[in-house]
Formats: sequence, C-alpha cells, structure tokens
Amino acid sequence: MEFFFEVLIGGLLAGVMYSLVAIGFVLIYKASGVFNFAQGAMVLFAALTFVSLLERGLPFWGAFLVTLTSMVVLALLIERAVLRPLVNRPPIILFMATLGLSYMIEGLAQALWGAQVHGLELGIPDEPLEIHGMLISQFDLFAAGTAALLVIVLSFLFNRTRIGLSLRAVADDPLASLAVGIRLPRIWAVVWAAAGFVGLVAGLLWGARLGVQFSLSLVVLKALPVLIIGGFSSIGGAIVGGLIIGAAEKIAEIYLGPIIGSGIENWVPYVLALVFLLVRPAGLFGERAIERV
Amino acid sequence: MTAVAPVPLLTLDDISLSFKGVKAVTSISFAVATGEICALIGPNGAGKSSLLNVINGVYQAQSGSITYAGQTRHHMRPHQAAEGGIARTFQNIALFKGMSVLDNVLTGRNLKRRSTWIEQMLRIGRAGAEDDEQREHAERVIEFLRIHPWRHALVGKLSYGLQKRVELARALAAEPRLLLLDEPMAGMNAQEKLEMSQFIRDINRELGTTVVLIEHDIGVVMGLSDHVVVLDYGRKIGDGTPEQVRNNPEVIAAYLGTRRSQPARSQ
Amino acid sequence: MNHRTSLRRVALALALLGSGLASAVQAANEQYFPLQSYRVGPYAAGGTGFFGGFIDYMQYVNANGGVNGVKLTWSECETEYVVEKGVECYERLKGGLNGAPAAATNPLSVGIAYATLERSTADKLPLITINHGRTDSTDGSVFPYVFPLQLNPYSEVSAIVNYIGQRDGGIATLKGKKIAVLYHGSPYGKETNSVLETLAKNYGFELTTLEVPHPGNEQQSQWLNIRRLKPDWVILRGWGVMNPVALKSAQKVGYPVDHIIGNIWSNSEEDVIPAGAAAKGFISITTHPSGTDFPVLKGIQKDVPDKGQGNLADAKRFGTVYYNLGVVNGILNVEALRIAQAKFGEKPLTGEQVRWGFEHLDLDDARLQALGAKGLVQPLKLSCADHEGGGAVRFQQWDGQRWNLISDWVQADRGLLRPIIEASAAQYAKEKGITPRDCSKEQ
Amino acid sequence: MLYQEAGQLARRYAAERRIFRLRQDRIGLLLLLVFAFVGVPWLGNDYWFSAILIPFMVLSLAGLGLNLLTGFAGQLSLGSAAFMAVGAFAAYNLQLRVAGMPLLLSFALGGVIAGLVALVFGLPSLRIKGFYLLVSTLAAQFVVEWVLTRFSWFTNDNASGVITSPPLIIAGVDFSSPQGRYLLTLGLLVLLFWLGKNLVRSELGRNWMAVRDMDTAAAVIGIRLLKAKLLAFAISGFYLGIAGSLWAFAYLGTVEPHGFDLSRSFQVLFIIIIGGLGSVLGNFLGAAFIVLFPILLGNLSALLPVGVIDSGQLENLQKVLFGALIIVFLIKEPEGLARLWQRFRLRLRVWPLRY
Repeated sequence: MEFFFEVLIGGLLAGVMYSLVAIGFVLIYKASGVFNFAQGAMVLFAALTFVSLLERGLPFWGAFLVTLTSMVVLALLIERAVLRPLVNRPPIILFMATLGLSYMIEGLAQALWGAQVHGLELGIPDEPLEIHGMLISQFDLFAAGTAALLVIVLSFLFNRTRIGLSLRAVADDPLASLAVGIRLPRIWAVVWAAAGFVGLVAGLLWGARLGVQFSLSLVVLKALPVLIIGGFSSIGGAIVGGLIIGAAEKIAEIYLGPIIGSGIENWVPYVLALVFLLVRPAGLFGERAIERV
Repeated sequence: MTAVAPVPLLTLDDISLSFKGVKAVTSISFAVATGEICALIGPNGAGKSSLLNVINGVYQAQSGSITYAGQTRHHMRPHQAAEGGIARTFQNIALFKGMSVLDNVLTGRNLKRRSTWIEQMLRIGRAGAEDDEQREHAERVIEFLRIHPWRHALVGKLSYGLQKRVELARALAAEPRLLLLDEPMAGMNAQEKLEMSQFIRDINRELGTTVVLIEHDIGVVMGLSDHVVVLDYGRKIGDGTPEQVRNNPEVIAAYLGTRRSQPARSQ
Repeated sequence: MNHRTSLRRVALALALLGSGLASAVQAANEQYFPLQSYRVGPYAAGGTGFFGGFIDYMQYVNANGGVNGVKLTWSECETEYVVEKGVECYERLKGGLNGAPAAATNPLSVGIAYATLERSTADKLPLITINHGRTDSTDGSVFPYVFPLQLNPYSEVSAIVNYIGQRDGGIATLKGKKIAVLYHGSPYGKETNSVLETLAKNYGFELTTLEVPHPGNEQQSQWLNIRRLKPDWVILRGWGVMNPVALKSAQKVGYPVDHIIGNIWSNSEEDVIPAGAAAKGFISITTHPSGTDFPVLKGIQKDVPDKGQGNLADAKRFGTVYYNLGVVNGILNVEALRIAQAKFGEKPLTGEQVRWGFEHLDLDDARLQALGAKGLVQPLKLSCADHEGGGAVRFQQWDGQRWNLISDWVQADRGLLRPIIEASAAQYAKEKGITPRDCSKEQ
Repeated sequence: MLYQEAGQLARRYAAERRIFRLRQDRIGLLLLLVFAFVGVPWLGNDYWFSAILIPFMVLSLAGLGLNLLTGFAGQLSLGSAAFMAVGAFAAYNLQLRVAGMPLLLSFALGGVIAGLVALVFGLPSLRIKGFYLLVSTLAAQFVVEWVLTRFSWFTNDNASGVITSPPLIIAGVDFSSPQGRYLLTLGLLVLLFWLGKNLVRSELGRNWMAVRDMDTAAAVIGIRLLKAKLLAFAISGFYLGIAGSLWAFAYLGTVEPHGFDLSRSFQVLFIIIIGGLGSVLGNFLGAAFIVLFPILLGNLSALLPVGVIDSGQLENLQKVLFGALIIVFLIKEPEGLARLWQRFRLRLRVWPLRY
C-alpha cells in the first residue's frame, strides 16, 4: 500500500511537470483559438538560450531577463508574421502553421546555440525526502510549488487586470470584443509573451530535470493528452489533467506493465485521453459548443 | 403527385426543445398538408430555425413526436429525413465551399446512387451510365434555377444571391417531397426576392413539392403561402390561412410588440 | 497528374548534382572516405565528437605523409541520424570523390547500418559498425562486408556480467544476485535481452528487464520498480537523453549510482554532464579510455588543432569519449587500408580490396605501441569467421569531472556467444538465400 | 500555341468527365508514362533510382493516402507512419508465414490490414472533430510502434527487431535491382494514382469533400457521416499501408518499427500541405519538394567555398527554411504547389495572350 502511494504521489508530481507545459497551450488557445504545437519548441528555445547565456558568464537573473526579453520578442514576431496573416482561417490551418513554426524555432535555437547537451543546475537539492517510508523528490515538490505560484500569478493577471478582462472577453466572443474596441493583436502579443514566460519557467524546470537538449521539445507530446482531459481553455483543467495523466501513466506502468509488457507510458495517456474524449468531448472543464445552423 | 390532399405530409405533435435549460421551442403542434406552401413566421428568437432543425433531425427534441409520410418518430435522424425525401436550405448558407456548383448539386443527388464506390473507383458496372444519368438530372436543376453560366465555378467565389440559389439547387437535386427553406430571401433586394418567390412557386406547382419556409418579409409570405404558422417566443400563437393569421389579434400584438419586452435570442 | 513541374525540378537538381558528381575522370592518388555524419538533431553530440575525431585522425595521417603516400580524402553528408538521409548519402557518396575510390562507410548509426547493409554487400563496399551494429554480422562467412569492430552488443553485456562477477569475488558469486536491466524501448535496446536471459540461466542470477519508452525523458515508474526490487546492480542500456534522466531518477529514488553500469551508448561525457552531481560515481564500459595522454592524441593535437585545423567546434571536447572513439575508428580504418595495400599495392584501393584488409586486421601490442595507441585501442585480430575481433572492454567511473578507468580489459565470454551468433547468421542466410563462404578456403 | 484547344468541345458528359479533357494533356501524360517506364530505367543510375526516384514515388503515394483523409475528407491525422508500418509488417509476415504468397498480393493484403487498423482508430471521428482527432491518430502512432516493438513475433523474433525485404520476385521476374525496384514502385504508383483520381471524382470523393466543408449540411442531404469518414480512414490506411510496404522493401530493404515514427507522419503531412490539400497532383509536387529540397540545398552549399557553412548549420538552416516555407504556403497559397502549377498552366493555355 505504501508503495502504491509512493507511485501515486510520484505520478502526481510528474503530472505537475506536464501541466507546466500545458498551461502555455491553454493561454494561447484561450486568446486566439490556436493549438500551438510550437510550445515545445519554445520551451527548448528558452532553456537553451538561458543555459547558453549562463555558460557565457551571465548571472542567473541576468540570463533570466535576457531570455525573457528574447521570448517576448519572439512572441511579437510570431504575432506579426504568422498569426495576423492567418486570422479567420480554419483552426486546422493554424495548427499546421504552428507545426512549421516549431521547425523554425528548433532550427533557430540550434543554429544559435549549437546542438550540445548542457547540464542545468538550479541549486535545488534533489536528495529524496523520506516521509512515512515513502520517498518524495524535493525537486518535484519545488516544481509543484512553482506551478502553483505560476497559476496564482496568471489568475491574478487575468482576473484583476484590464488586459486580463479583455482577454476573457476575447475568449468568450472575439467578434463582440472587437466591436467594443479591444485590440486583438495586442492581446495576442501579450498572451504569446505570457506563453513565452511560461515556456521559460517550464524550460528551466524541465531542463534541470533532463538536461538541456533537443528532446526538450518532445515534452509537447506529453502535454497534449493533458489538454484533452483538462479542456483546452482552462488553466485549472490543465493542472487537473496533468495530475490525472501523471498518476495514471505511472500506475499503469507499474501495475499494468508486468501484465502486458512495459514501456506503455507513451501511449497510455493517449488512450486515456481518447476514452475521456468519447465520454466528455470537451474535456473535464470545457463546455461543448452548440452548433448553430 | 397530386395537388392538395387532405392527408398531412408532416405533423408535429407537442414538440419541445431546450438548450441547457433554455427553452427554444415549447409544445408546438401543427400539420403541413401535402402539396402546400407553409410559412413559419415570427420575430427573431421565436424558435423557427430550431423547429426546422428538429424536423430534419439536426436537433433532437426533448419531447413530442414527428409524423412524416405516415411514420411517427420521437427523433428524426438527418439521414432518415434525407432518405424520406426531406431536403433543406440553411439560414447562413451551408454550401460546400471548396467544390464547384455542379459538384454541389451532384452531392444533393447522393442518395440516388445505386453503384458502389468500388464500381465507381474501378469505373466498371453501373458507374458510367449512372454518372451520365446523375449529370443530366443535375443539369436540369441547374437550368431550372438558371445558374448554368457558373456551373464550373467554385461556390465560395459566387455572390450571396447566387449561393442561395445554388443551395436551393442542391436541395432540389434530391427530388424532395418536402423542402425546408430557412430564410431563402434574406439579404436579397426586391428584384432577387421576386425571382426567388417565383422559383419557389414553380417548384411547388411544377414538381409538386411541399414547401415549409421561414421568412421575415410578411408581404412575400402572404403572397406565396397557402398556410402560415406564427411562432413567438417558442410557442405557436397562430395557425391558418394567410387571411386568418392576418386577423389574429395575438399575432398582431406580437408583431406590434405590445407584449412584455424580452431580449431576443439571436438565431 | 502532370509531372512537368517535378521534372523541371529534377532537371535542375541534375544540373546541380552534375557539378559534384560527374567529374570522376582523372584518378588522383587519394583514398576516399564517405562520411555519413550527423551534427544536428537529437544525437548531434555523439556525431560531432565521433566524426570530429575521425576527421582529425585522417588529417593527422595526411600531415604525416598519408598511407604509404596515398592521401586520405573525405566529404561529409549530414544524416541527422535519419535512416533515409543516411541512405541518400550512401548512394550519393559511394562512387568515390574526384576519382578517389571509396574505402568503407562508417555511419555510426544502427538504423543506417541496417538500411545500407545489403547495399554495401551488393556494392562491395565495407560497412564498419564499430562497437554497435548487427550482432550476427560478426559471422563474416555470411556477412563478408560488414564489420562490427571491437565489440558487438552480445559481447558488451557478457563483459558487463563478467565484470560484476569479478568485482564481487568471482563469477560464482553471481548466483542468486539480482540484476536489473533498464533498456531503451527500441530494437537496439531489446537486442540483448535474450542473451541476458541465457547468461542469467548460466550463472544463476535473477534478471529483471525494464523498458523505458523512447525518448526516455520520463522514467519515474521504472525507477520506482527498481526501488521496490532492490537489485544488486542495474545495467543501463540507454540512448541519448535517456541516460542523464536515468541517473537523475536513480537519485530521486535513492538508488546508489555506483551500482549502475552503463553500456557502450551510455558512456560518454554527454551522457553524464546533464545529470550533474547525480552522475558522480556512475560506472560504464568503454572500448577505449578518454583522455589526451596517448602519443597518438598528442600527435594529433600538434599537427591538427594546434595548426588551427581541428574539426571540433568546441576544442574542450578533444580527448572525450566520442572523440576518441572517432580516433580509434580512424586508426582501424587506416590500418586496414595499410594491410590491404601490402597485398594489393601502395595505391588507392577498391572497396573489395579494403575489405580484405579489414578481414586481415591484426593489431598486437607492438603495432599499437608503434601507433602511439597502446591502451587506447584493444589488441584486435579479425578473420573471415570473426569480424569483431576484440570483445573486451574496460570499466570507467565518472568523478564529476572526468572518466577514470577502474578496471583492466574484461573479456566477453565469446565462446558462449558464438553458437547463438552463428545460428542467427544461418537464419539470415536462409531467409536471404545466401550461401555462406567456406572460411577454411579463405586466405 | 502549345495549348491549342479550339475544337476540343465535349459532346458527351463522359467526354467531359475524362481525367484529362484536353488532347494535349493526354498526349503529354502518355509521353510522360513512356518516358518513366522506358526512358528513365535506361537513363538513370543507382543514385537516382535508390536515393531520389523511389523515395519520391513512395512518399507521393503516402501523400495521396493522407490527402484522401485530410485534404479530401477533412480529418486531420498524425498517424500516417503507423499505418505505413502496419502495411509493411503485415506484408512481411504474410510473405514469411504463408507459403507461396505472391508478392503483390501480400502488398495488397498488407494494405487491407492497414486499412482495417486505420478504420479502428477512425471510429472516434464521429464524436470528435478537428485537432481533437489528433489524439486518436497519435494514439495509433504510439500504440502501433509499441506493439511492433513489444511482440517480437512481428519481426520473426529477429534479435534486432528489424524486418528485411522478401525476395522481390513477381511471376518469376526478379525486381530486386535498383531499376527493378524503380519499375515495381512506378507500376503500383500509376495504378494507385489512377484509382485515387477516380475515387476523388466519384460520389464518395464528393461526399468526403462535403463532410470536410460542412458536415451538418452533408448529413442533412443524406450523406452518412460515419460511413464516409470510416471509408476515408480505411482507404487512406490502404494507400499508406502499400506505401509502407514499398518504403520498407522497395526503398530501404530493411526497416525497424522506429523507421515509422512520428517524424515520418509529420513528413507526410508536410508533403500534402506543401503540395496542396485536396489535390491529387499536389502529392507529387509535395513529395518532390520534400525529397529534393534538402539535396538541392546541400549541393548548393557544396558550391560555396569550404568552411563558409558547415553541414550542421546547413541542416539547421534547412529546418528554418522549411518551417518558414510551410507558414508561407499556409498564408499565401493554402492550396499549395498544385495551385501554383494550375495557374501556370492557365497561363500556358492562353499563351501568348495574357488573358
């Protein structure tokens, strides 16, 4: 039983890491209805830029600020060059554009900083804590705390500020908000910049966990089922979805793995998400739109 | 098909429909006789489009039943409606924008096909002869509605009025018994409206098709229809010949807006 | 369905290709190495090191007069570790360069090696898969053109098991021990499972195999399993990002890192540096030590990087595991060339002739001493039947900064493995309708 | 006046329905086919067959497979590579386990099996739409890869988990030389493209496009959405399955399950985006682009003095250019290269006049 709880807690904490990436998606989806496949590439870009600056002798906060600035610049460029010309196009087209974007960013990141593998130490100890005979990773606890903080900051941003209000209006009804004078491009730019910031935080934590390297961009594949379960438009959903996926895949690997064969973690989240979709097509927290004809 | 017969082609019995608790249509019953032109009128948000959607199965009513061509059902499924000979047009044109006019009209005839996709892919069996047959019929509809100059054009690039006509052509291509038209003249100028009324009348007279239409222009409605059903606020408030409806005090009240004011749900 | 546009493109491509390909007219006194390198993508770290070392060694040989006067030449074609790009590169480069014939291909990629295996045989161009590749290609009677030099995957695990036995006081102590294998969820990762089972049966240890799905950036459940299992040793058959993540996850569940033994693809600096402190104490096998103290490396340093011609973008990586593997690979290729030249004459040779050289490769300590590579390259003797030759590894331990050797050469139990390899090769021969060579008639 | 069309009026609907209405086009196609079947085998060399033409053709075929599903029926899929893998592994096992199985039959049955697997993963498409459907197809991608790696039966217990090509012999003729593999691929390609072109112009093709453009309206005119969507998945799977067999056996010769990973699915998707969604010709253009672009870029850079750009940077540059091109196409020409070609041809038809 103890072992089960250890697996469960470990899974939940791993799930928070997925949520961190998923939150970036949710922000962009809420504001512009785009499923941004390039979020993974943005995580890679942020982590790689940060660690390369660090290695070139910048202090932590200096590197953080420079990276954040470059993420914002990247966001503005994307808004200008990709989103604006594609406004009012079907979501599938926008999705495919973000695939192209993800190639561009990956190529750019490696062209700028090279393809070497970097270690990244954030100075967070990773000796496991022992609680009631269960080992719990300090690093994962820290990551969970960061995610919580991030959610608080973001909800403050969206609930208490003007820009947040406009964002919610845009998410509800883009046309109407346009009519009342909300400037969509500005909202998009802000949201992409915020997603860049989330990408940076996720990049640092994931980078510290895996090392900073090319496969960071693959975390996007872990975030997708999280989004499906949580719904594309809810930050709370991204967190809950992450927890469900994290716990489910660990439990499946440990208890189902011996029966049907191990290494099933790659597809279990997808099958789970598929089941969710069939039962609740708009995710746990999303609402299904009524089709009007 | 004969002219007006006493047997109704379509009967709605006590139909109610709501979305997430908001009532769109409340216990509506009426009958459409074979061969007539029946108009549904009423202010915005009266539930007219919802009712059409219930008739051909796009929405499922929570209660009530639909009797069509002698068969009574609680729910109509879209393909059951289509197979039973119900065709329709939509308020916001629902054409297949990536296809040509001809292809749009041909899709309207998809139920008239007998050859399988394998025969068509291999170009064997019935496929070839059937292609010609389909094409001939589609051409007749295209000629009938006078859209032949645009036969190979992509519908997405046509004007609004033409698109409305192409949509009608697609519905007609199915050789329907019952034609549902959702605001066929919306956004048209007087000339275009006149043409469209003429088309609708011709369809009704020449092909014997029963028509249910939604229209806002009362003048057009009164001139065109045999039978008018008035909805307001999800309820039926009038049902009869144009004459009867014109003199119905409740209808007058609704149209003059003397009733409690209520924000209209946009359709 | 009109091809016209595509044909126009093809014509353009042809014109452009022509400038690179068609000038194979005048024969130069050069021997060509087509390099299917990979310097970008997920495995770039390995590719830049390996091909950097290989190219630097060839430059070093050229700076010292070439191979009996025959200069080495090469050109690179980026594969990104992608199989079909590797095939395209193979087909593009196999014909030689400016009249210099191709000697051998060295893709350093299991996938590309497999995809070019039959082509290499048909084209009579040796395919060198140092430390990796298809295990049964060790049997040269069925695979005349394929050379898994030094160490095939079976030898690798056998040597690790032998080392564990040795460390704990003799191979008999393995009885009752628990060994867990954490492997990459790919054919490469799975390849040795069956042999490990045989070894487990032979020596009586308890084997658990745990798969990590590709790419391996999430391993918590596997390590929780290991924590529950409490194995005496964990063998890591990792690849790329899976390695540092394994070490970090081990730390998370409190498994002692100095009881994890990495295999040949888990043994480089790039595999441990990203894990930071968690990697300190990690043991791995190597066919060659890292470091810059060998005379041959000093020679390279003097003649190549010091003259500003080094191939590495990051000079700090000189002497690292992958770089040195490239150097070792260079030495083996050049030595095979030298041996073949002794038979066929001191001139550029065909792939078929070079193959003969590989098959008669014989590096003893004296020769390695002369090359300045004693201790860097293991003594190696190949034959028609044996295309591997060595089968020995040394063990090294990461101290946070560098790898330190902690063992002498540990030999795989090749006698035990040979029948399995022969059976597998025979099955391949049967499937493909190949009649194996009679090695007793080869010379 | 190359495109002299005067007098070529269709007198019967059947004449107008022909794939190539203009005589010039028909003659052009005939010449092209003759050139492809006779001229190319005679002119080409190993490099052209093995490294360019065969992958180009196989990818065109895979592109057509995905285009039927995504471009015509409007169902987004990232599982193309999985269906290719199913086709290849099924054909391999049929060859291996059924004595006397003809090669082409095993390819076809492999395609059928891939179609069935695609159908299963297409089942959710009735309830879920748009990029939600990605989840189902990605599940296919990961499950298939896992199953093929996990159960060594599929690879005949090969220690390395790879399958190798069966002897390419059809009716006693050996097709295993580069020319032979080229002709084998070309023959299947021509046949399958002919069928595909017929299909998209048939009732089913129109139904697919109707579902793609406006599914509610399609249902209302009597198109059975589930049937149309499932047929799209199944037929797309069939095409991809055969493409997978050709990829494994006519092109590479040896393949492991990872050879059909997610990046292959992306590759096929890019082919149809660049070539043109909902176009048959576009698959050729897209595949040609995908195959030739990196090679051209590589050769162009080889013309530069050594050291100006190293091969690693070149690959990064290529990635950036590639991503940029996809975005540019989506913005400027969502109908892809096929549309550009059509415009060019329209010009040619009126040449030398401007309109």
